[in-house]
Amino acid sequence: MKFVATVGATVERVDVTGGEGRYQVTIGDRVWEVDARLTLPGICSLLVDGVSWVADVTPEADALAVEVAGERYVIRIEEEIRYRIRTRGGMAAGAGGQTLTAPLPGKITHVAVRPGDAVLAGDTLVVIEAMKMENEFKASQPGTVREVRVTAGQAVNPGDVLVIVE
Amino acid sequence: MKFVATVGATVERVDVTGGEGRYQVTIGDRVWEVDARLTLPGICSLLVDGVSWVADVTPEADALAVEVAGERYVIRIEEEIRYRIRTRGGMAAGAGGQTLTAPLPGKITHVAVRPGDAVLAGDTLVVIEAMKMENEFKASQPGTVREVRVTAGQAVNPGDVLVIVE
Amino acid sequence: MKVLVANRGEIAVRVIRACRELALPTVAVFSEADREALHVLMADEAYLIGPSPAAESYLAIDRLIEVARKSGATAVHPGYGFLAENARFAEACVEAGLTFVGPPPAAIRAMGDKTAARRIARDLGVPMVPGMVEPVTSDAAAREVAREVGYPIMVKAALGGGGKGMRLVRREEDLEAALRMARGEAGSAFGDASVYLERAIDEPRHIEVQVLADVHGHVIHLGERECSIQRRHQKLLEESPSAFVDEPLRERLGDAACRVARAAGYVNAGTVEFLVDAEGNFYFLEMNTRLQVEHPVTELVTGIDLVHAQLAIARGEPLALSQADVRLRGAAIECRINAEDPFAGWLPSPGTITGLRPASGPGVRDDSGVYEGASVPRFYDTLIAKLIVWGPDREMAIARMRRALGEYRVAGVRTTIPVLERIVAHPDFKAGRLSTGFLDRLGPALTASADGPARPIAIIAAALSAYEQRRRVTPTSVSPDTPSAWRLATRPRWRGAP
Amino acid sequence: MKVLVANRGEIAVRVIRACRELALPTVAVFSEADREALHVLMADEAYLIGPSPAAESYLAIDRLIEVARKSGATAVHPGYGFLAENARFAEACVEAGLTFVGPPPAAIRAMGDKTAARRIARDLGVPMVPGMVEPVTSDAAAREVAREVGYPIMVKAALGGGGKGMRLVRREEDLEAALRMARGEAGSAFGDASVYLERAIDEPRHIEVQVLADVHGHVIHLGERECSIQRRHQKLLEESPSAFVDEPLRERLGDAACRVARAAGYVNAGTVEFLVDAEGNFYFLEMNTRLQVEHPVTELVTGIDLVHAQLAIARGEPLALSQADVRLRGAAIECRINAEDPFAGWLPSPGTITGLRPASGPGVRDDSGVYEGASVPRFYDTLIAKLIVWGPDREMAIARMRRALGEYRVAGVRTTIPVLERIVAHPDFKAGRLSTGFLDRLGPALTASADGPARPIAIIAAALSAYEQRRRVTPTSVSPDTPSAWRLATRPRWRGAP
Repeated sequence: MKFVATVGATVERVDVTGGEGRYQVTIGDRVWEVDARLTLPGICSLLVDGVSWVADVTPEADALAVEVAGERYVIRIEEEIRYRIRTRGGMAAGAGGQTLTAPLPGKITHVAVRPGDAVLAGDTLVVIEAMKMENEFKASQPGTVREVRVTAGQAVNPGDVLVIVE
Repeated sequence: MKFVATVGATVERVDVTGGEGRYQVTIGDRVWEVDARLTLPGICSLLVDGVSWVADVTPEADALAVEVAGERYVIRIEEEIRYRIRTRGGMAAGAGGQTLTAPLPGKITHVAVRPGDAVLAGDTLVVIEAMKMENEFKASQPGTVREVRVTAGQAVNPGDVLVIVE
Repeated sequence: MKVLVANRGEIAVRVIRACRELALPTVAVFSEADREALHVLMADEAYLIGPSPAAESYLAIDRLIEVARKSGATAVHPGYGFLAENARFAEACVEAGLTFVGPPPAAIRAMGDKTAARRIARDLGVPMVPGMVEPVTSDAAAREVAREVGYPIMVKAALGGGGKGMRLVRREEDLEAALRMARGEAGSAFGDASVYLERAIDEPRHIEVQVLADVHGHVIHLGERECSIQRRHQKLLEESPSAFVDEPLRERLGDAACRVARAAGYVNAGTVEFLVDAEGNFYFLEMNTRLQVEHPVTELVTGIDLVHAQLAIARGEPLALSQADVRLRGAAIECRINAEDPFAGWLPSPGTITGLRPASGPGVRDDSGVYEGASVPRFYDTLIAKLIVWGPDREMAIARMRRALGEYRVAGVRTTIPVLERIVAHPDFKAGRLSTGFLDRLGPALTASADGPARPIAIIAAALSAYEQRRRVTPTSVSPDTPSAWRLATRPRWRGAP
Repeated sequence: MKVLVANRGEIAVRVIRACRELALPTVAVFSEADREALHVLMADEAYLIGPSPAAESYLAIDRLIEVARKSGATAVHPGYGFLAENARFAEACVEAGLTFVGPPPAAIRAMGDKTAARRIARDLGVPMVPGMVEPVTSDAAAREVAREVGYPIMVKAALGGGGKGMRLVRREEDLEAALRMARGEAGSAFGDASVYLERAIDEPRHIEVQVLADVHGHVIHLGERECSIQRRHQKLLEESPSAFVDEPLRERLGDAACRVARAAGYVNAGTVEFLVDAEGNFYFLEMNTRLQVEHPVTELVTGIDLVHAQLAIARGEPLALSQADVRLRGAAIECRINAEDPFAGWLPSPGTITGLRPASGPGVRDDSGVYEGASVPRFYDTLIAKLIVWGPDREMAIARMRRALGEYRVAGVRTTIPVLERIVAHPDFKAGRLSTGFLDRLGPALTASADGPARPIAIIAAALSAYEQRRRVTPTSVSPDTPSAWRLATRPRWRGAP
């Protein structure tokens, strides 16, 4: 099965064959013989040329965070065909603006802006309390507040839209 | 749902209703309100009148071994209807004889009897090596060896018939 | 003595363990979010005290006293946080005829109110950080004081502790926002929103002294802990002894701590916190009138179980040791494993722990509040476990901590383990070059993505994960009943709904 | 130094941890049954050495040496059991240019052969148990010697240790069978079937002394361990110090142990075993030329890491301490958690560990060779983990062990935990009234089914288990996707087939 791995700014072609614990993985031109077992959900043991690795693989938004040997990588793995479609089509460059969504469940303790306010990058938009900590969320760029969808005291869930800045 | 619990020599009628963690369990005339959660396979947390219990429930041949608060019980739980059928029919009293089966995987290291041998209770029949220990298996009653189905050096699996004594 | 533990998480488990070792029955309390929490499973009895928000459960004094009465508890251990430094709670316990495992209410007031504590230290001639000795009455008054004391200043919760309700302010224009946030956190964490101001010392070490005092007037100290590794005034890593403290300084710090405790009529376990500058000058900061999160490092070097000691003191027993009996052996380090994602702005990471393999083996202690399958609710703080190691010296303790952090696996929630690994591997940490600015000094290096020799292995692991996931959902793949060397990431849930 | 660990299970994990703490790279070896074993996951490198039976893998000297060469290992740690006391293996390592982390082959021969060791002890005037000083040559010769020495006698493996290949014989008619079984076990455990005979002492205590010797001729001892709680000569529980040993006896035992070690030209960690009678007379039994299973109790009371010490000695370093530097602090107890079913004749219980929640917290050390999801193969011994606790005195260590055993949960395989709980709760154990006959004295009480206050709770748990199982398989039950507070017993397998 052919994949494309995007690691930071670099892109690697990856081909995987085999199964039941024994795999052949080709990265670019190099072929790796891998004995791999999942020993806990998301935690796998790899033997590669006799070296024993334990890798933690955690899903992120559209990628996998991999921790191994004290190093951490965020890797986007796509089937080759999907990668081609995505890159050929070109990304719809998110033309400015910021839609702030709640990244975690919590309670809005403070709303610092109102619709129409001008904000600078770094200005506080809202504060969410979760797990006894107040977490400030800031404007990522200068702009004008178009919408404020929450009020202080309100509970929010991950993904809820809080503030839209244009 | 109505059950019969057999604990050693005593028999208790048990009725269970409820679900999703909250149950009403009637044992004989007494009603227990139980908040129960399975927190690990076979290990459950029970809150009964405010007392917190953690019980390990392990399946045995035709019963459950329950360990709780340092006490251990072997409890046979049957739906009431099955219990009635079993006890009304009467047990086919296993008229003497011993069929020795392998209780664990291992290797036969010694066979101490031959067909036709007379044995006394406690006489060694076979020795199985497993996990670096030699485990002796003995006659449970006096009798005559009818069949010997294994030889020294042979590997056996749980349930394999080894020796039949009549 | 039958002990109600008015707390949750790892400290409730810690206290229950100590009680069990002393054959004292325990009563746990739990909120709706915590029915399956570890402290509920471990206690002899457990009672629901209210909805998930702490204000309606773990901070509800009436409910706690009611459960104590109903269950026949004769003593209350408050742990840390929640009501541990709330004098009204201690009073309510005493009024209900319950032994409060902690200082008398008067001592909590004298010391728990940080401004009152500062007045005591000043009267004893113990050096302290310049600042207020009364709480802030208004934003305007605060502005005035801040100008007098001089920026940068710290805003601190008067009833604070554990770093909550603290804010560093560098410029006057930030003061109002800092006051608001500190008050908010203080109110929700301690049930009292009072704050005060204090001059911020530049890059100090945070060094604290553990004291024990009995009802017969004996006060001893158990040496110091260094807690300079902090993020936003939250300790991440603590150790004992401090690499910076020599025997004469230890004696001077210990003497100052014991004098403060005596002057406050202090009883039970308490901690006197100091800031120490590069020249070894120390400044009294505050006294925490409770068990600290980081108490295990003191236990490992002294061999004294502090919760056992707390319970003995609460029963009126005299201290089992004199100052001369206290011997330090080796070195201990604690790392706080928090459910936070350091690679996403340290956001809290509540959720279900789908996989857990704690470190263990020689010299390793795991004080955990969770288990595999447990959930980390979003209502409480992020601490899920404390990993503590002991070694014959600091160098070996550090090596052991690296080993143990490398073993510790948590799946399902993000944790601080990866940054703790980077901290203990850092040359400044190894050399003992610490200050409360240590983490800022490290800056983005702490959470930078690596590009090292394991890169191809990471790609292989990611590719295999994707490969096996696709094989599973493809009709031509092996039957799901076929034993496979690779079943993917999320284990089926077998536990209860909220 | 790059260390090949020629072992599996908890001791391989223990050695790998020590190496990691000393920044020494490690090489694991594994049989076909052990691909996913914990020691494979923890080592830096890991190589398959053969099929599952130990004779074709962990006992295959050629394969081990070959892996050492291939991987560039420079040292070999043998652990205990398998080849640890096999002089030919030590020689093979030396010939291949590898440092053997253990005594020189000559010392293994002198002491590893128990009959030769007895000759040395006799020559030193160290008292010893009457019996043979040469191995048994034939059943007939054994019969003759047994008559001379007098029944009851012990049949013991000449290269034995860990209780394997030992049989107590009370009557001559049982001698032949005992010789056969002891030879069989000895052959499979140590690769040598030689046995010898020794008089069985009546109800002795088993007390052993830990020694450390460096290549520069320094020999020290680290106090004693009492290992009287045994079943079929397999230790179940060990402690240090012994409740029976006072300071003068400790000195005499330690002195005898050091003299034996010196006479044998001993180097590295070793253990001199004694039987001690009720009057405090002691008899040399044998010297084990390796790390013992129970070494952690010595580590906890002395603060000395024995594997670190072994590696330092192997590198040629002089001992870091003199005898006067060795200080004992508090008391430690170890319980062996074996995959055996004490309620079914102690049969081995191989299988998959479907649930695991080890004890942890203050004073608790878990030296485990498994993890949740790991399998316990039927090919090796039954030890899956060692639970070790420390307390300021024996009473508190016992209380802590009870607490820790109560916390320890293993699902999927049966374990010895329930009987260990009964042992540590027994009044004779608490009072220190121990002997190797302790377990026989307890008799069936050890495994009796209870009839106590938890009886209705046990019935409730069993009934709920049956109830939920039936609800799950009944069409009217809730959909399997509905989060349910109760999902039944066997978690879906998500790990590899053998």
